Amino acid sequence: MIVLALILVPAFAALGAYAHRESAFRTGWLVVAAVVHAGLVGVVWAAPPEPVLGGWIAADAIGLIVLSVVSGLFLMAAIYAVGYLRRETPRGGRAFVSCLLAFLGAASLVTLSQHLGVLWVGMEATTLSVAPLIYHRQDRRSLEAVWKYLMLSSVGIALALLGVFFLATAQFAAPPGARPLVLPDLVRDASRLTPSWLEAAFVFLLAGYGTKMGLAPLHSWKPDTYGEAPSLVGGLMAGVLTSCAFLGIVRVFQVLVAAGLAPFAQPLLLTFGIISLVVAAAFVLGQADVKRLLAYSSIEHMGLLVLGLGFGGVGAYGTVLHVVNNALAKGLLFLAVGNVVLATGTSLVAEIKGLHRALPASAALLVVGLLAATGSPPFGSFVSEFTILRSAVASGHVVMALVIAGLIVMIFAGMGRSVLRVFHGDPGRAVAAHAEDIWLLAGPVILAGAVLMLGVYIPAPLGRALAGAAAALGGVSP
Amino acid sequence: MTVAIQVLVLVMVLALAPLFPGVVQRTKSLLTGRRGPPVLQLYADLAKLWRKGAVYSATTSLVFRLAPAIFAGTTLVAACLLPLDGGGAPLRFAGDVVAFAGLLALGRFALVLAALDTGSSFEGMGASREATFGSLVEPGLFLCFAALAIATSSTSLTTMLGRPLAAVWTAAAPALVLVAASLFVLTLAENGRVPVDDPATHLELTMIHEVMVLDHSGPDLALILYAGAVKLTVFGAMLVSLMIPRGGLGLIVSVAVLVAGLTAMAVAVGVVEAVMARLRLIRIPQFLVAASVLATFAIMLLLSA
Amino acid sequence: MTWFFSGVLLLLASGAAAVLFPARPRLSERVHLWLSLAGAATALVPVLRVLAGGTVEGVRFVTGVPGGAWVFAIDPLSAWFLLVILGAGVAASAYGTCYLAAEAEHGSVPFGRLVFSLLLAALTLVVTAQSVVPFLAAWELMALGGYFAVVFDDRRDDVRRAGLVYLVATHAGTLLLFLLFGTWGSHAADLTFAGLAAASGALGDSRSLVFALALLGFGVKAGFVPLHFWLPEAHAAAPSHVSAVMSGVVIKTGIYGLLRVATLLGAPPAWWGWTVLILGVASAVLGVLWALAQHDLKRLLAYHSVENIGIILMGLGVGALGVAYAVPGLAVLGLAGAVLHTLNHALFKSLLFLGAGNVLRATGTRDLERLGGLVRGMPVTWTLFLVGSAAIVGLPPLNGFVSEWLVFQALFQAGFSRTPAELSVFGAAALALVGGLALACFAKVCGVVFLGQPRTEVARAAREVTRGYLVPAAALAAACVAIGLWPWLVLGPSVKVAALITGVPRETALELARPAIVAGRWIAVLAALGVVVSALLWWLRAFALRRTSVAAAATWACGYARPTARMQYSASSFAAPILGVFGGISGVTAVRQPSSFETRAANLVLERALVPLWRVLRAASVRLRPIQHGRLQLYLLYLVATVSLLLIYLAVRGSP
Amino acid sequence: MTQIASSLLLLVVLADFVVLGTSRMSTCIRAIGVQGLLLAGLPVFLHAEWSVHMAGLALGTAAVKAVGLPWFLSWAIREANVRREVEPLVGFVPSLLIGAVMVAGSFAVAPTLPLPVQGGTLLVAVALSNVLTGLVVLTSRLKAVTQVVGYLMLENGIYVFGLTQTQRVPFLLELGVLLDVFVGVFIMGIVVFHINREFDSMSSSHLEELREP
Repeated sequence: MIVLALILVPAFAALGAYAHRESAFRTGWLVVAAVVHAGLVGVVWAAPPEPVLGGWIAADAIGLIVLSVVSGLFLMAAIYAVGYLRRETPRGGRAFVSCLLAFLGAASLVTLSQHLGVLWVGMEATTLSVAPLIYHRQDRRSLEAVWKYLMLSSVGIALALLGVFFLATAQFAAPPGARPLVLPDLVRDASRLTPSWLEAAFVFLLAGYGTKMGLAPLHSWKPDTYGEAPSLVGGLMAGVLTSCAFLGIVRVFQVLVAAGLAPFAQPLLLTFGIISLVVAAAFVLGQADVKRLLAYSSIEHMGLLVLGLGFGGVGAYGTVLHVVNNALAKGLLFLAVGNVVLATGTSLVAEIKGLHRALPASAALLVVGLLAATGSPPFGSFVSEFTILRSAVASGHVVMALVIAGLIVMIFAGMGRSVLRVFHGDPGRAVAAHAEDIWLLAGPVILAGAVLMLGVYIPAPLGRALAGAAAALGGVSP
Repeated sequence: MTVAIQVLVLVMVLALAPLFPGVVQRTKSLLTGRRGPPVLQLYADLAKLWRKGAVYSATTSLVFRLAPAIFAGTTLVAACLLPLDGGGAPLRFAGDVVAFAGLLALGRFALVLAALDTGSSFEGMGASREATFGSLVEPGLFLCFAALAIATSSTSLTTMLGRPLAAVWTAAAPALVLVAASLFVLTLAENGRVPVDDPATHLELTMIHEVMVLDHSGPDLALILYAGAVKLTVFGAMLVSLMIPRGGLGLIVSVAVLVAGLTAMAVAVGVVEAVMARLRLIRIPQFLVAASVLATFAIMLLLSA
Repeated sequence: MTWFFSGVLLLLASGAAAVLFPARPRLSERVHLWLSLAGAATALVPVLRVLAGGTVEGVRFVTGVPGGAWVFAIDPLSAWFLLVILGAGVAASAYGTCYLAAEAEHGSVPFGRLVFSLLLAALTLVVTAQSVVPFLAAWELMALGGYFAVVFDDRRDDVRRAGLVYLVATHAGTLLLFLLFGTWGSHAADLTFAGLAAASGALGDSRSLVFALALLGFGVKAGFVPLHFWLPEAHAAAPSHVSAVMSGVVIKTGIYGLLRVATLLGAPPAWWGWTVLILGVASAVLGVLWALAQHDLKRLLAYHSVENIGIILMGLGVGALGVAYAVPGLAVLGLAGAVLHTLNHALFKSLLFLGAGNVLRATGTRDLERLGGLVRGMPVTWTLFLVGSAAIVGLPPLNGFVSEWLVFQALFQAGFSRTPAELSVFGAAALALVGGLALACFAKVCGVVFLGQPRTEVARAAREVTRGYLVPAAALAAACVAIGLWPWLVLGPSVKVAALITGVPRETALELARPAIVAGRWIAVLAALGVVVSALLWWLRAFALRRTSVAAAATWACGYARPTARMQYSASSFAAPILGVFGGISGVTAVRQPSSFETRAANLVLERALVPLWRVLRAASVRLRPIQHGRLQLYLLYLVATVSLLLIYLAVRGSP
Repeated sequence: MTQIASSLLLLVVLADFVVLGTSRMSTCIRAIGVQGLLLAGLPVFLHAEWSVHMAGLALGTAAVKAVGLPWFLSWAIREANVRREVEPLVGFVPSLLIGAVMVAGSFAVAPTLPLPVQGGTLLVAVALSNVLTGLVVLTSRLKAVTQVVGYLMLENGIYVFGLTQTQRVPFLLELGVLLDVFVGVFIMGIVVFHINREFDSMSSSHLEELREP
């Protein structure tokens, strides 16, 4: 029942928020819902619930990990939203909060659904619930952003639907008792699925969900959208939406692994990964806008995720861990950048200077985020990136490992150059002092603490979950 | 007992040191058809300078006054490391050859700093040249030492210039000849002799060593001149010990041989000064590198042996 | 380890103290200083115990982070480097408390102190970590602490640029370390150093890959040619006490890493030794040559770090050859020389940077051509700087001589080792050349900065700095002299460390190094004799002068009446003939005008190789920009193309 | 698989070519409406036995695909009074040719994808050709509405494929229709309307402000 609550609480909260006119009330509503959701997730960790709706909805290791990321990041975003909505009132008005909550519900549905059709529905719902959030400014630029976003991800989602159909087709050969498109059964009868349809399904799901993840060359909507959306929304997209999309790919990959078809999938994953890294590196160098910079960094990390999946072995473990770290780091970065944008009114590198004198806290968070996002020790992302590199070498891709390392250095150079340029120096013009507000700082600070903790200490339950997830992906835990 | 004798020999050689520049000068004069100053001239100069007062530039500091003492002191101590009596040195230990070079370098450092202390462009020029050519002499010197070390499987001058050499002369004479040649070139360079430098020149712009000590006077100058003589003697002693292994000979004989050899070396230097012209400054590096090359050949010979 | 960790905690506390009460700067300064001193002292307890031959049992933390337990321990190698870190570090930190107090207008002083304490703490953790993940964590923490300490004066563009170059370089190095340990770990049970050592046998062909990665990854930090490009920039840009630690200590962690990997990897093949030896010769010669070309005091000192790293590598290389060709005596001597030079360089290089800091504080300039005659204003600084100079040139009776003497010993012994290693005897010539050039270079520095006539008003007005600046430097100078006069104080421990690295039993090693240790005592005698004789002559001279007149006059300028300060030999003109001998590789361009002559030095690797490379990459990325052209149809086309490619792959590779 | 069903499928493909070939938007919209109607008919003729589910599906599909969306689209072009797709990125004849190639390709590939329902091959072929032609329209047309039409063709292709699943997998097909509604409402209702208001033209070629300089 709890798992259903995880989906329904945000959904009803969304309706309630839309119903209510008082904006302060809506904000409180948002925070309460987020807290309740997080609490429920905690309960799920404490006592693993039974599957419901005939096994369509359940919390397995991978799903639970992603769900926790979703819930935690959303909670931070909600707290941030309190401060944010005091400064800016999006033209979307009531829609803003309720879309946020709807997005949470949809994301929870994605993480909890064991039925790939339902998962697809949830994915579609996330796409649509985010759209108004991007368009909140209702000017030409945000309009263009949302148009591109909707067009591309709708085509992607359509291809994904085709992939789901193929998967169902592949199940024709399965024994009669098998529940169609339900993950456990797919995995169980993996050996009896029609390989050709299974591979076709993977190809289309990869293209479809890859578009939503933002794997190059399917990434083209990402910089525009992240650049235009409010930082808070950008954080949710970079942290939550991408993780959900990746989860979609992970699900079908599980089936392929069970069917022994991983060798078919892995070259594709590696190719996408490398291309994403190259594109990210190319566009990070000399990037003029901090938010677009973060978009390309996000593309880089999507690349790393599929790379880890492709290398297999300890890579699977590293990938699942990297999902968590990437989400935390991206959330941290976007919220910190949000403070900077609130204070300076721009996100252009050329126009911001001397942040550590003007906004010490946000500036510090920005640098911490930079380090966390570039996988510098002792942050959690270091552990996961290191593990992924290990798997690269272990699986005999030494040259590729060198290439990856080189690209990561290029990206570090590019990001570091821009971020440190705004960090150092003399703050030229006066910046709005109010930006250093507890509501605006609490979220990123907690996220920073979390991503730092994962670098030096991984709690036992999380460790077990990671190991289970890695095993489900045909990997091993280091 | 033996140490006492060695010290005695050392003292004697140090006492004789000022003789050899005189010999050089005399040879040169005779060969160029002049009578030249008496052989003992340097003794007279030193005595006179020691009695004279000193003039110090207002620019100079303690460094300028300290340098001559350090230069002389290091040179004298360096002399303690040589097996002058053909048997052993008063001070000897594994790797003393490096200490030998280090002491000479310290002396040079002191003189260069003193020159810069005067703030005169001439002495700065001299210091710069001294430093330049010094840095080119060092590798040659160490290549010679390396050759000797390989030949005698030792890093102590006592052994490197002592008994084992006799065997080496029978085994690998050509190598030792090369080393000796290289060492002779370095002797000329280190002691500011033609063709590297001309102590007798009267045009400051062409001087190296002389222009560097231009501002010293009185006892300071005396110390520098004396230390210079000792340095010449020390290098000569190395050459002699290298050419004539005196392992078997008795003390008296070997000391006599040493003195004779030193005189011969002085004459040789004089001959060179008489017959050769001073090289242009830009040619000197090549001259010094040539010395290193000779030593390198020697090493190759020894290693291939 | 309790002592050690409480020391680290004290160091961190000192950092915290610096920022905690900004209202009372004076108080926080005091607390910061005393806490860091206490921390260093506490952490030194186990170090000395280990170096004296005792043992300290390590600790393990189980953190759940992949890669096995986090082990921290102190073996002789760690202990030695802890000695280096704490010795030079605490002096620099004491100096820094005083130095930073006057820098308030350039940057945030409390933050500067905080990152400096962090840097020290990270350094101590780097050399004690015994498994990969904490090692890398400490490693990066050190790099970051270094970065923020360097960019203290971040309003200046050159400082920011230097900082960025350093940060990117060190991050690249760290990624190479990822690959190194990744490669190694793929053969190992877990990522503790013990596990790696156990797996070193199973490495097979990838052993050389591991070595290459280690050489590059740690080389960036150690800064030998050609990986030194970031070093002069960063070390010149930093506040002086930071330069002291960066140049004296931080780059040594690169050496530590190499030594640690060497101990874990076991006996090296000969070509590793040759590679290291040749790299050492290259960076020693080029480093000192490029140093000669500099007119910026701190940049010059930074290039001398490149030179000294080269000397250390020469020791390492010949030691490795000793191991490879089974000449244990050679191995012990070479490595002992390298290890000892690590300590000595830390001492005199920090001393020199602190001296440079005094000059900077007193005159506000680092440009040699604008200084001169400081000996009158700043006698104490001059004396300390002279000690440091003599030490770095390797002159007796100072510590630099002792370690270079060991390396010379090793090279000579290789000469008559009757093994292929004998060719490395030519290294002795290279080292001698380096010595000669270093002598020239520091004659130039001392002469142009401290002696002669002041070239500018600031130089003329320079006055001695306060005690807070002088005492730390004096302590370092005392250490230099002590090691020079009583070498056996350090010869024994360094031999023990060398024994650990070479795998020779400690007793055997001490036996093999016996002649050297004995000679150490003779060096002491020699030094004493030199001092006595010089003093005697000095006294005699004074005696002679007492009976006669001593007159003062202007310098004899060969008849020219009134020499001026501008007529003095300048740094450029002093170095010109030597650089002329070496021509192009000196990276110097001479600028001759009728009234002046100056030389300009270039950071060859950075300006002729890396900056162009960066430009090429930028250009390439710009050429890729049209991908993000902005037209939706184009983006959809990418999607279509991708899908079609995927379908082709499906048709080709898919199962029928 | 009845004759009617297969002929319906062929008509579906024909509708694609109409969209590819015409410049008149109204024609495009009519064609897509007809296609929707055909698709609504398919489940009925495809499966011999009747069921309420089938009927409901047919009616729902017809309501959305044949009535709702076409009406919506024509409303939109009336609003923005655009009549023709002038200079598309790819001309009409070339796009016809490309479409033909695509369709031929899909008919060639289809037999290699074994479908365990009768007449599966034709379904697969039609599905693929719809998807591909839809993508052609999407990438080659400038007007927002035409792009939406292309998107709907893509959708219909997927729908056709979904028809193979109706037996086993409950309401998978309904998902497809659901997608139509969502996308229809959002892309059409909101965005197109806004584009129209912002630029008083429906050409998405105005939307090229966000890009790497």
